Amino acid sequence: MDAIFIFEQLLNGLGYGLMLFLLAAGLTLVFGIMDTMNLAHGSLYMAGAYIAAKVHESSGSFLGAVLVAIVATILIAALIEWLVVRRLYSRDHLAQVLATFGVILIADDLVKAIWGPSPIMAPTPAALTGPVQLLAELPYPAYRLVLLGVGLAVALGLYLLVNHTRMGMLVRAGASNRSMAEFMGVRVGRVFSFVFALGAALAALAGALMGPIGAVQIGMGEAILIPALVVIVIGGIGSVRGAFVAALLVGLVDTAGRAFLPPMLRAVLPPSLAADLGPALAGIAMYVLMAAVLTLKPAGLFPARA
Amino acid sequence: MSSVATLPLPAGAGARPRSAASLLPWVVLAVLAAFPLIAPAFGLEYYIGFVRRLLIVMIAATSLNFILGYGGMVALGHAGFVGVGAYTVVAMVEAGVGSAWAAWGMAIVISAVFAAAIGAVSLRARGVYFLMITLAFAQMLYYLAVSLRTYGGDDGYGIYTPLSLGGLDGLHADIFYWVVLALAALVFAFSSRVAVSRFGHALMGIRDNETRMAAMGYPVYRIKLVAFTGAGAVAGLAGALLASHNNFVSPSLMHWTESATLLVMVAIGGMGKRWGGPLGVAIWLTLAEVLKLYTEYWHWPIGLMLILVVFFAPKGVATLFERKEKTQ
Amino acid sequence: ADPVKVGIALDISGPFAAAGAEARDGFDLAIETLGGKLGGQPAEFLKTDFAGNPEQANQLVTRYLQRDKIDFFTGPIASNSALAVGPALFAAKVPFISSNPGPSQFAGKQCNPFFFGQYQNDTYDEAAGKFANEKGYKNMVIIAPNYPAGKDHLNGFKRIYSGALKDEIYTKVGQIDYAAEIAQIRAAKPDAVFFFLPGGMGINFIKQYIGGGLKEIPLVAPGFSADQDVIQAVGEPMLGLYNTAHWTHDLPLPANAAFVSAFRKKYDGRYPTVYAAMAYDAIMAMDAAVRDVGGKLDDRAAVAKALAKPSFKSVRGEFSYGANNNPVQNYYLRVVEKDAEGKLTNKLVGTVMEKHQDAYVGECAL
Amino acid sequence: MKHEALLSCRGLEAGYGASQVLFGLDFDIHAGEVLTLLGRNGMGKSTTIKTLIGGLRAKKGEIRFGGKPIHGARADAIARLGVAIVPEGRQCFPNLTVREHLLAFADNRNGLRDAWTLDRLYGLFPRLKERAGNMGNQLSGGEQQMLAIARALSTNPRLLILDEATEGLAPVIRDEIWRCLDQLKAVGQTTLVVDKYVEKLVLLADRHIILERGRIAWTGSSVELDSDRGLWTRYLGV
Amino acid sequence: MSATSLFEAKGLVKRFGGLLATDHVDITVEPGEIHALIGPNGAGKSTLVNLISGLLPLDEGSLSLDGVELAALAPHQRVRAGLSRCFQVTSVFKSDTVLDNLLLAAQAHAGSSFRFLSRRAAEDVLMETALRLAETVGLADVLGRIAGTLPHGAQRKLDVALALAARPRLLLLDEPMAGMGPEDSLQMVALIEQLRAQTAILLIEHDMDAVFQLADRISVLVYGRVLTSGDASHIKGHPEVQAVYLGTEAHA
Ligand SMILES: Nc1ncnc2c1ncn2[C@@H]1O[C@H](COP(=O)(O)OP(=O)(O)OP(=O)(O)O)[C@@H](O)[C@H]1O
Ligand SMILES: Nc1ncnc2c1ncn2[C@@H]1O[C@H](COP(=O)(O)OP(=O)(O)OP(=O)(O)O)[C@@H](O)[C@H]1O
Ligand SMILES: [Mg+2]
Ligand SMILES: [Mg+2]
Repeated sequence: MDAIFIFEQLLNGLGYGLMLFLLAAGLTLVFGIMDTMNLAHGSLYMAGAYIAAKVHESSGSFLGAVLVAIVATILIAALIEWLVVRRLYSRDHLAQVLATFGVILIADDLVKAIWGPSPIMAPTPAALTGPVQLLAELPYPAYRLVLLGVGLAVALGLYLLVNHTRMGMLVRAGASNRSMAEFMGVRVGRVFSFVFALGAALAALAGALMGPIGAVQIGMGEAILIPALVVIVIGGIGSVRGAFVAALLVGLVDTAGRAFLPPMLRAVLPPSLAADLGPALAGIAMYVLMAAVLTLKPAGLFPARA
Repeated sequence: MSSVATLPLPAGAGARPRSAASLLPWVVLAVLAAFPLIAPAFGLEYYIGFVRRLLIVMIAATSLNFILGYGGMVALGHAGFVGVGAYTVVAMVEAGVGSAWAAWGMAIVISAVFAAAIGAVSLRARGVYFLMITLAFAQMLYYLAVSLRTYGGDDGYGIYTPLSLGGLDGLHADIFYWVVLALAALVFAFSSRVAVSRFGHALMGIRDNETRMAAMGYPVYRIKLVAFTGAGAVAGLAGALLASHNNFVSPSLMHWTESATLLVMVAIGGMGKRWGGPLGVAIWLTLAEVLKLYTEYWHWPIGLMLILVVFFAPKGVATLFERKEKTQ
Repeated sequence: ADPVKVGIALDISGPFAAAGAEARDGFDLAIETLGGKLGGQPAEFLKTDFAGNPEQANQLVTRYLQRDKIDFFTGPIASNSALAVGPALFAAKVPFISSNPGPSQFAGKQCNPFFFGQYQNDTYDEAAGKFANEKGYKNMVIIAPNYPAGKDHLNGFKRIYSGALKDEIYTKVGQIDYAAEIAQIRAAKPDAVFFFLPGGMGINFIKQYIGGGLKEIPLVAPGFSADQDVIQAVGEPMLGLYNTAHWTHDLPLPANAAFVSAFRKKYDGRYPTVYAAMAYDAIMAMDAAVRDVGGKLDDRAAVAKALAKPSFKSVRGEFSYGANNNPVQNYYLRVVEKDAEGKLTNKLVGTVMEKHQDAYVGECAL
Repeated sequence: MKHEALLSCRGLEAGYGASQVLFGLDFDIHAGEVLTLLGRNGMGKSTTIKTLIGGLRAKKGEIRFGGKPIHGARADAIARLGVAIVPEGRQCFPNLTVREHLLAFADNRNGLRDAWTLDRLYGLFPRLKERAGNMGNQLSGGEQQMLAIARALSTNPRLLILDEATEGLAPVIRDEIWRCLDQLKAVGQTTLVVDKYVEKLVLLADRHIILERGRIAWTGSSVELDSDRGLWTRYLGV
Repeated sequence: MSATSLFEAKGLVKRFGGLLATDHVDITVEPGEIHALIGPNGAGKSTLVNLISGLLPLDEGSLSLDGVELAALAPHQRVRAGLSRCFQVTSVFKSDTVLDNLLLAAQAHAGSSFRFLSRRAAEDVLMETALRLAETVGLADVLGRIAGTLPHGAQRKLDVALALAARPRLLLLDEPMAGMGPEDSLQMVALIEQLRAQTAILLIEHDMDAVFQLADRISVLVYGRVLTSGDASHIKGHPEVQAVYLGTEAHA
C-alpha cells in the first residue's frame, strides 16, 4: 500500500463525507435547527433526482435540469408543508415521524405510477464524464470534484445562515419556544415555511447531483435517510458545524473500514475468518461509530443546546 | 386525619367498578379462542394462520408499547430483539434442540441479555439520540445476521422439522394457535397489570419528569433498564414464535423498517393505552393484507391513513375506542 | 371443471421492484397469448405483491395454499424469497416453477421434485468464468456484496476461472459509494473485473467505475447485472460490457422471435429482459404440463413428471432438466452495444457453454 | 394631564377551556402612564396579560390598541404593533445566546430617538455582558430574568408589560429595575406592571387595578392606594 | 462551628468552561438549623444546591451528611441518605393530579418500586402518606386538581411536599417563595418554620423579610465564594453585603 493509494483513499473518504453532508444538509436545517422530524425529506430528495434526470435527458442541459429540479421540488414541498407538515411543527417527534412516513409511502407509489418501477437514466453531464489527473498517478472523477465543491459551499452557506443571520436566530427561537417567539413578534409560521422550502431545495440539489453517480430509483430516499440522520446525530442535533465534522468523520471511517480493514485483518487472521469478518465490520462501521460517540457524548460531538 | 373515602378523589384513582370495559378482554379472548373451531365452517382456515400471526406481532407491539407509552423511550430498534429471539430458535434448531419450549425459553433469555446490554449503553442518551442509538444497534444485528453464513445469512434459514410442543403435540391441528393465544393473553394481562403497579407508576413518572424522579429518590436508570430489558425479552419471545410460525427466519425480520413499522403500529393503536398495541397491529396488518388483494398500489392508502390518524386521533385509535368504552 | 389456479408472487415494490415489474410483464404477455387458458383449460391467475420481503412471501404462499388451493406457483425474484416459500409448497406438493431464482440449496441438498429452476444461480458466473478463460484474462479482481449469495456467485466464477485473482472484494449491502473499491481496483491493475452487484448497487458501481477512469479495464458480469433495466438506467457507460445469460433477445429462434416482437409490441418497443423471458417461459411450461396431463391436476406426481419433460418451445431454445430439476442448457455471451436505432442493448456474441449442468447436482438425492 | 387611551379593554372575559378566569374587565392604559395589576395569587393577573398579548383567546369583550381592535389578532401581529412582554417564568430561549436574545428581535417599534441598543442594554445589566456567550439555559434564574427584561426592551415597545419581572432578583438588582422603570416612565414609556412589591409600585405607578377572582375589585391612584391600607390587607394579603 | 455538624461540605469546586461557578466553598449545616444562602444573581447558589443534591457532577470537594460521604453517590442515593431538595423552577408532574403527585412521592420512600403485579391504588399506606403530606403543606382540598392548572403558589407548595416525602434530615430549598404573593409567602414562611422541627434546612431566597425571619445563620455567596457568614444582624450590618447584594433592603 503506497502513499498515493492511502492519500487517494483519504481523499475518497473526504469525498464520501462531503457527499453525506450534502445529503444531510437539508435535514440538518429542518430537523436539526427547526426540530421537525421530516422523513419525507427522502422523498424530496427522490423527487429532485427524478426531475433533474428527466429534464437533463430531454433538454440536455444539466445546470438547467438542476435548477428546474430545485424549483419544482420547492413547489412540491410547499404543497406538502401546507397539507401536512405545517400541522406538525407543534407536535412531538413521533407524530412527525408517523405523518411524514405516511408521506413517503404516498410519494413512492406516486413516483412508481408516473415513472414506473425501474430505475431511470441519469446521465453524467458530458463535460464531466471521466476523470481528471490530480497527480500523475492519481486520476479523480471530474464530477466528484464538483460534488466536493458544492458540498463545501453548502456547508459554509448553511453555517452562516444558521449561526450568523437573524433568520437563523428566529428559526431557532421559534423551534425551541414557539409561543414566546410569537410574543416577540416573529411570524413563526412564515419563517418555518421558508426554512422548510430551503430544506427542500437542498434535498433536491442533493438528489439532482447524486443522480449521475447513483441509481435513480424508488426507495433511494429512504436509503439515504439513515446515513443522513446518523451524521446529524453524531454531530449533535442543531449544530451545522457538528453535522459537517460528523459527515467527514463517517466518510473517512467508512472508507477506511472498506479500504484498509480487510487487508489488515487478512494480515493477522486466518483468511476465511478475515474474509467474513472484514466486510462485516466495514459494513457496520458507521453504526459502531455512532454508538461509540453517543456512549461517550450522549448529546453528540457539538451539543447545540447544552 | 380524614379518611380516604371522604376525600375528593380524582377519577381513576382507587379501584374502578367492574364495568363493561373490564369484561372486554375476556370477551375478546373467548372469541379468539373459539375462532379455529368455527373458521373451517366458513372456509376461513387460512385466517387461522393470519390471526395467529396477528397475535404474535401483538406480543411484540405490546412489549414496545410498554417502554414507549409508559416509559417514554422511543426505541427504533425493537425489531432487533424480535430478530435475536428468532435467531436464537434457529441456533437451537441448528444445535439439534427439538423442544419448542426450550427454544422459546432460551430466546427469551438471550434477547433479555441483549436488551440489557444494549439498554445499558443506550439509556444514557435521551430523545432522538436514544432513538438513533437503538437503531444503530439494531442495524448492527441486522448486518451481522446478513453475513452469518451458518444461519443462511441473507438467504434466511428454513426450519424443516417444526419444533415440538411436547405433550401438546397432536392434540389438535391448531394447538400452536392456542399456545400463541395463551401467551399473547398472558403478555397483555401482565403489561396492563404492571401499568397500574408501583413499577408502572414509577416508569410513567420518569417519562413525565426524569430529574424530579431522581431528586425524589428513584433509581431512574435502573428502572428504565429493567423496563427495557423486560420489553426486549418479550419481543424476543415474539421473535421465537414468529420463527415457529413461519418455520423460516431471515434478517429482513430485523430491518429498520420493521422496527419503524412496530413503532407506527403502536402509535396508531395508542401509546400508553393497554389496547394500543393490539389495535394498531390489527389495523395495520389487516389493511396491508386486504389492500394487496386489490391493487399493486397498496402503500399510499396506508400512508394516507397514517396522516389521518396523526391529525384526527393524535393519541391513537384506542382513545376513540376508549370514549366509547366510557359511554357504555 | 373448476379453473386451473396459478399463484403468482409479484415482486413489484421494494428492493427488486424493477426486475419484478419485468417479470410481471412477462407473465401478462404469456397469459394474454394463451387467452387466459392453460392447456386449453380455463385458468385463474392470482397475483399479489409481496414487496420482496421473505416473511411476506411466506404469508402470501400460505394464503395461496390454504385459501386459494393453487395448482402452480411462480413469481419471486430473490433467492431468499424462494427459500422462504419452498418448504410449504413442497409439503403441499404444489409445483414451484421458478421465474428466476436458482438457489444452490434447491439444486443440491434441498432439491425437490416439485421445484423447477430456470438456471442455477452460479451457472451465469461459471459461464462468465469460462469466457474470462477463453478471453485470456490472466488476472482479475472480483467483487460482490457481503452476503452468502454474493459469495456463491463469486465461487461460481472461481470454479471455472483458471487465471489469478488480484483481489476479492466484498462490499456493504446496499452500498452507495464505491470510490474506495474502485481505487483498490486501479491499484491492482487487473486485466478485467468481474462483478456481481444486483439492482441499484450495480448501477452505482458501473457509473462510478467509468467515471473513475477505468474504462480500459473491461467489466464482466452475470446477465442480470447488465440487462435491459440496468442498461436503461446507466446508459452509455454500459457500452462494451460483457455478460453471460441463458437467454438473449436476439437468439435466432422462432419461439423467441415471436415472444420478443409480441413483447415489444405490447410494451412500446422496450426490449424484454431475462426476467420477462423467464416469466413468460414459466407460464408456457405450466401450459404444456396441463396439456400433457390432460387437465388432471389432482395427480401432482404426474404434473411434476410432465413439467420435468418440457414439451413446449422455450424462448431459450432446447433444454432439459437434470437430476435435480435444474436445467441443462446453453449459456450465451452478450455484449452491450447500440442497435440499429441507436438504442443501447445486449447483442448475442456466441455460446459459452453448451448443455451445461450446475455443480450441485451431485448433492441432490433425487 | 390628559392622555388618550393607548390600550383599552371592555367586558373582557377569558379562561382555560371550561374554567373561566376573567369575568368582564373594563380598563384603559393611557399613553405614558404606568399601570399595575394587583391581586393575590391566582386572581387572573397573568391571564389578563396573556389575553392582552394574544396568547389566550378572549371569550367575550373587546381589546383596542392605539384605536385598532386586537382581540382575536395573532400574537405576533400584536407584538409588532409595539407590545412587549416579560413573561412569568422568563421563557428565555435555550438555543440562543444572550447576545442573540438581544439582537434577534431588536426593533424600534416606538419610534424613539434614543432607542434601546445592545450597548445600552448591557449598560443596564452588566451581568448580561459578562454572560454574552452563554445559552439561555446556561444562565442563573436571575440572569434569565434580566435577559427577559432586556429582550423586551430591545423591541422598544409602545407598551411594556412586566409579569413578576423582579421574581428571583437580588435586592440590589430589584432596585436597579425600579430605577430603570422610573427612567422609562420619565421618557414616556407606557408600562403595565404585575409585581408583589406593592410598596415600590405605589412609588412608581400612576394608577392601580386590583383583581379579585377575575373581577376588578378596586381601581385608583397611587395616593388613594397608599392611604387606604385596608385594601392591602383585604385584597393583597399584606 | 461544632465538629458534629449534620452536613459538611469542604472545598466544593465547579467549573463551567472558563467560569468558576463554585470556588472552593466550605459550608456546614447544624442539626435543626435553618441556614440561609444569599448572594447576587449568578453567584452560584443553585449550582451549589445542584452539586450537593448530585444533579451536577462535582469537580472537586467532599460532602458528608451524618458522616456519610455523599460525593460518590448518585442523586437518588443521596436522597436515601436523607438529603432532599426543591427546585428553583417549580418541578412537579403537571399533567397528573395533586394526589398522584403525592402518591408518587410517597411510593419512593415506602419500600421498593420494583413491584410489578400488585395494584398500587390498593396500597392504603401510600394513600395515607400522601394525605398527610397534603395536609402538611395545605393542599388537602385540591387533591383532585391537575397540578399544572394550580395557581403558582400552590404548585410551589406541592414541590415542597414532594421533597418532604423523603423525610429528609437536610432539606434544600431553592427560592421557595419565588413568584409568590405576600399571602402565599407568609404561608410558606410558616410552613418552613414548622418544618424546622423535622429537618435542617439550607434555604436560598431573595425575599429578605423571609430570610431574616427564618434563618439561624446566613452565608453570603459572591462569585462562587463565601463572602461572609453570620446571623441576621451581622449580615445587615456588613457593608460589603449591603453593597453587592442588599442595597436599600438592609434598612427595610
Ligand atoms: N394553563 C391553565 N389551565 C387551567 N387553569 C389555569 C391555567 N393557568 C392558570 N390557571 C388558573 O387560572 C387562575 C388565574 O391564574 P393566573 O396565572 O392568571 O393568576 P395570577 O393572578 O397570575 O396568579 P400568580 O400571582 O400566581 O401568577 C388560577 O386559578 C389558575 O389556577
Ligand atoms: N450549564 C451552564 N453552563 C455555563 N454556565 C452556567 C451554567 N449554569 C449556570 N451557569 C453560570 O453559573 C453561574 C451560577 O449560576 P447559578 O444558577 O448557581 O446562580 P444563582 O446563584 O443560583 O443565581 P440566582 O440567584 O439568579 O438563581 C451563573 O453565572 C451562570 O451563568
Ligand atoms: Mg401570574
Ligand atoms: Mg438560582
